[in-house]
Amino acid sequence: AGTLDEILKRGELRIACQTQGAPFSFVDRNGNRTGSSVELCELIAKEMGVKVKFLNYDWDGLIPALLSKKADMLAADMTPTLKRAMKIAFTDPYMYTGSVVFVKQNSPIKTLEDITAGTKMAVLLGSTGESDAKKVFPNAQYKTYKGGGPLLINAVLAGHVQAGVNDGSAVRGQVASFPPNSVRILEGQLSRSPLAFAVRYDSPDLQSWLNLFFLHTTLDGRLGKNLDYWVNSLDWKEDH
Amino acid sequence: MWGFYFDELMHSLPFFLKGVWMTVAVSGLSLIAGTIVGFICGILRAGRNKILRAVIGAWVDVIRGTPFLVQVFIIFFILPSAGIELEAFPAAVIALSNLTASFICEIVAGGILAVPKGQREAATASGLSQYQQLRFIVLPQAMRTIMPPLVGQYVLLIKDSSVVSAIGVVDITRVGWLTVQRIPEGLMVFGLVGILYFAICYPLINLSAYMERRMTVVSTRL
Amino acid sequence: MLEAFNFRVILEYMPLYGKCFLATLWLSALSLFGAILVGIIACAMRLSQSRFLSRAAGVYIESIRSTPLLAQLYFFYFGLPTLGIMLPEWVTGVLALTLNSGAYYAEIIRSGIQAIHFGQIEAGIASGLSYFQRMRHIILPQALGMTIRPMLGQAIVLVKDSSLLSLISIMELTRAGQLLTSERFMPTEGFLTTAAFYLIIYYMLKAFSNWSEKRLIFQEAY
Amino acid sequence: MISFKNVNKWYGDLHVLNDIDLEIAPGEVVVVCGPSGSGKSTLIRCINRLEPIQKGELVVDNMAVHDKKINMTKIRADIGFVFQSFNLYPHMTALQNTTIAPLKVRKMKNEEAEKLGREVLTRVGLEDRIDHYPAQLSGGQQQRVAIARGLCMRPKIMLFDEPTSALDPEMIGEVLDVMKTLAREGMTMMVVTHEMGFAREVANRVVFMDEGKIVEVAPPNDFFTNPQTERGKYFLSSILSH
Amino acid sequence: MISFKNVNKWYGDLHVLNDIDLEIAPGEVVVVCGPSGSGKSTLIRCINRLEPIQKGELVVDNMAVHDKKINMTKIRADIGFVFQSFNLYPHMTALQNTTIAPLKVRKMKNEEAEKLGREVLTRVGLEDRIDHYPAQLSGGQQQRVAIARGLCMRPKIMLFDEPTSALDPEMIGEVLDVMKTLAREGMTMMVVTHEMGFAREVANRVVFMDEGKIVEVAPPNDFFTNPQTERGKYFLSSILSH
Ligand SMILES: Nc1ncnc2c1ncn2[C@@H]1O[C@H](COP(=O)(O)OP(=O)(O)OP(=O)(O)O)[C@@H](O)[C@H]1O
Ligand SMILES: Nc1ncnc2c1ncn2[C@@H]1O[C@H](COP(=O)(O)OP(=O)(O)OP(=O)(O)O)[C@@H](O)[C@H]1O
Ligand SMILES: [Mg+2]
Ligand SMILES: [Mg+2]
Repeated sequence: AGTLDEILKRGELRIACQTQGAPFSFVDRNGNRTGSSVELCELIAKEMGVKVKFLNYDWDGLIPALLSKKADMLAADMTPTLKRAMKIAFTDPYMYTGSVVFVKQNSPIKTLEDITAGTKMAVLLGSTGESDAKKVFPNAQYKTYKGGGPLLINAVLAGHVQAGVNDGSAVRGQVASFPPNSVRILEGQLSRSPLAFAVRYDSPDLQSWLNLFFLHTTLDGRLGKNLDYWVNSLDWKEDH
Repeated sequence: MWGFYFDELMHSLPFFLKGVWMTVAVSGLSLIAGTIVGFICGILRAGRNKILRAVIGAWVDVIRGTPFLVQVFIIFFILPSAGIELEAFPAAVIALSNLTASFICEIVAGGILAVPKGQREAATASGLSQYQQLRFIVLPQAMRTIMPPLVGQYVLLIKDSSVVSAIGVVDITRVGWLTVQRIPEGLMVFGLVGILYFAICYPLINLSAYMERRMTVVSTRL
Repeated sequence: MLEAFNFRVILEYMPLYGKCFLATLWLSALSLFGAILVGIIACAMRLSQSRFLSRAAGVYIESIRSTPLLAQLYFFYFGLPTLGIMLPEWVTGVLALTLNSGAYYAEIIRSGIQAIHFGQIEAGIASGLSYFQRMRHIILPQALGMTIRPMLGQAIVLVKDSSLLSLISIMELTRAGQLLTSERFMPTEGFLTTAAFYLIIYYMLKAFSNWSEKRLIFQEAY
Repeated sequence: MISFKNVNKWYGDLHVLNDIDLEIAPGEVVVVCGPSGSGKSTLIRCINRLEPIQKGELVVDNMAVHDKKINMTKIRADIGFVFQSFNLYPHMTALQNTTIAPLKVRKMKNEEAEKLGREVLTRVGLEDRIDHYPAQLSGGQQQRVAIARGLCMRPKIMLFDEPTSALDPEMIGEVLDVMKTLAREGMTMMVVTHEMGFAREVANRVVFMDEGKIVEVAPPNDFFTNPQTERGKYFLSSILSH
Repeated sequence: MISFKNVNKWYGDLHVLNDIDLEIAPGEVVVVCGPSGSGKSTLIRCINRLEPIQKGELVVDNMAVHDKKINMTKIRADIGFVFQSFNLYPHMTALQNTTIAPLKVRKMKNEEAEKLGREVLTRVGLEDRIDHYPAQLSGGQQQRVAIARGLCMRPKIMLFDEPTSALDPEMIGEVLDVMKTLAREGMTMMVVTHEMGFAREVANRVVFMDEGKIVEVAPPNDFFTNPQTERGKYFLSSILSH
């Protein structure tokens, strides 16, 4: 029996999500998990006709959870790199984003060209932001942090680094919770990269189901609505 | 700027208290289980059976020598492939109990070996059995050496419990990480985390100091 | 999860592991050295006749012991800059580890000193040695010698705690595994290799402590 | 009562007991003396197998102690052992120290054991120290509790390993007095001691050991006034000189 | 050399030293005896202020020890103190034990201190034990190292607190011999001991204490044959009886 059968039999879709931060998946002030990915997952479960169960791991626990079958799928703001795809199967991308550079509001760095060999840049360990930045600014000095996007912004604000690089949608979402006008995002993206959900290679049924799901929700506009609310604007700020 | 976040943080307090409860539950259960297992292993480690001693010694080495996170992962993610399927909470308690037991084992063995040899000899000479010697003569005296580091170990256990958040147990530290995404003033959020741990640990540390005072006759002043 | 264990990829990451292993080694060694020094000083203060010094050391020791390293690390990394103190990451990291373990060492050394026969201290006084000379030549060598085991335990904790430094962008052993995990999605390979390296450090420390125990504790002097 | 036949014991290379032959009759009091390290303690510790022997036969009260298969618990219960350093249990009162073995080994009832304990402690002159902890007693009192602890099992044999050498001169007297009374009441006793006065007064024989061998066995008066061996003469002169 | 004038000391309510008056001349050897707890140790420990006194005057080598403002380091360096339990530093060899104070207090050079240490260790008969650790030495040897440690500071006064009572009978002699030599060479000595032979042989006076008071002071022969006080008689009978 395939993974879909198991899910149906169980009546429960188990999703490992990384509560990495707004706007994809985070805990709002009432202690409820919410965000773009979270709502998409709820929609998926609804369409399957089963309940959804979120398994709340941090980054370290995400992949083992999927591989050890604790979870049926991963829903995180994860870029399907070719290396990663050697190990797990990704769905079709449901949106595109890109790495951006951000600096302190009053920083002398105004454009991407101002970043020179000596500039200290903060990136997240193992993220696409890290590899993008190293491609575009091979000579900058890098400090790799672990522990989530807000930590990068904190490092920039505290002055440990001059600039930070991270996924654009994540940065925009996270900056929203800092005091207004503390951080400035530089014009332009370093890359254009897709985001996708992931399943195991032994679940082709679930994979093609998800691809179809993205196709349907794109066509009927539900995906676009979700992304417009969460990712392309700060509308969610008021409600959460 | 701190005022800006302070109200937000106060709003999250119930969430933090849930984390406190989880930390207390995980470490409390592990404390009990770890103490029992640790005492048994410690007694065996101080005993005569060479094979048991070596086996326990190797177990203690591996547990003490590898990161706790890895142990948690093995129990939660790798044991299922051997057919042992565990929920996050029991897996966390088992991992933490195992860690605690390995440390307590060393403490107990040390305490038992510190009881003067003459005590055991006197008990042997009056015909008490091995078990009776342990129960009535050796352990009651060993407790004096065991108690202070034991309580110290409990404090370490409570702090180590934060690692289990990696498998989705929402304890104080995890609440801190989740909150810091929304209230990005890490200093304040983790300050609160520190205060909450302090509130749990400080009474324990005082307890250990109290026991130490009760058990030592003269205090050294240099 | 274990079935597809991939040694080839581990080999590919070996240079990274090597670099990170060395980083962990020297960061821990530096912090260990500092922590023992801080421990000695804090312990001397704790046991001193001056109530003020004794209280101050007490506050330091107890507040460090009852809050998590994570909170302390945050305080140093994000708190000090607001006071206008900017330190390189590795200095912050070593500082946090040193002060953290220093508090534990203070307690360990204190237990060692209190186990020294009071006659030793009196003999030093009677031959006219000053406070510092007694400390340096008579009390500390014996106290350190007697507490090798708990000191080893704390050293292990320190080495493993150094993994937290990856939060503030310091390259160390745990990160090598995490990098492997997040680039290749091979958690089993990543974490087990990391654990193996930690185990190497553990056995190195253990061998050192056994060696120094033999050197410091002479033919059952105790 | 106790019979050593060709008993040998080694610690690694060290030959601590070398062909020991000795017979002790019921009711006899034997004092063992000799230089430090000569094997005196080892000799009496073998009797209740605190140390196992490696060769020879050692029969105590008709039980073969040298036989590894023999269960020692019963024999040990019949042998009281008093250590140089008392080895009282510090977490128990004088009474508890004396009653623990009767309670647990003899399975006596609580009241019975307590009555016995009080009786024996009274006998050694400690009726007013029954509820004191060892730390609250003087050395002499502690050693008397240790003797009472041995007596409580109503032993057939009492063994003493330098029972007075950790005591202040003033306290030695009170412990020796208790031991003398025991000897006169007909207890079989083996005593490692350098108290010559005690040996002269109550011992039937003195056993002099050196380097793991029994060098001389003689009635005390003969041994102290006229030792037969060179080693014995030298030993006596060194402990009597000051 | 040492002069107690009306010295008093309390531990809480306990009056351990009660109006002590005593003068000790240079070169004199004084033996202190008395029952346990009578304050003997406290008396000699006051001399180098291991215990402070609360009332009265105590002058040692023209320095007022009772004066809280006096820095004791210099005086202590001139007084050798030998403890009952040796208190050798277990992590140092015999030589290091003897040289640590000369090196650190007298600021001697390394070679000089080592030469001195060897000399003194030879003097107490330990030339072949110089590099041994205390745990490798017998009790008598350890106590001789402790004496050598005191002598290395070339002290004007040597104080001994029951230096032989933790020793085996055979080893007592070797330590007493060293002490006798010292006494004959004219060292000022105060010795707490129950070794009557030693007292008779070398002491100028015996001080008998009880309950914190000096009860009798007399030449040894007078004291041992004919004590003037009831308490003294009783004490002598109790320690000579066995
Ligand atoms: N557990 C042991 N392992 C190795 N050697 C031992 C052990 N116990 C005793 N010995 C050695 O055996 C010899 C005899 O020891 P024993 O204690 O019987 O002597 P002793 O006559 O009682 O001396 P003492 O008067 O000092 O008590 C000594 O040389 C001692 O060092
Ligand atoms: N630090 C202390 N605190 C309270 N009381 C003490 C202290 N030291 C000694 N004492 C008490 O002071 C009294 C005298 O003690 P001291 O040691 O001088 O006696 P001593 O004559 O040397 O006896 P011993 O022959 O047993 O060594 C004793 O009653 C003892 O219990
Ligand atoms: Mg012996
Ligand atoms: Mg004394």
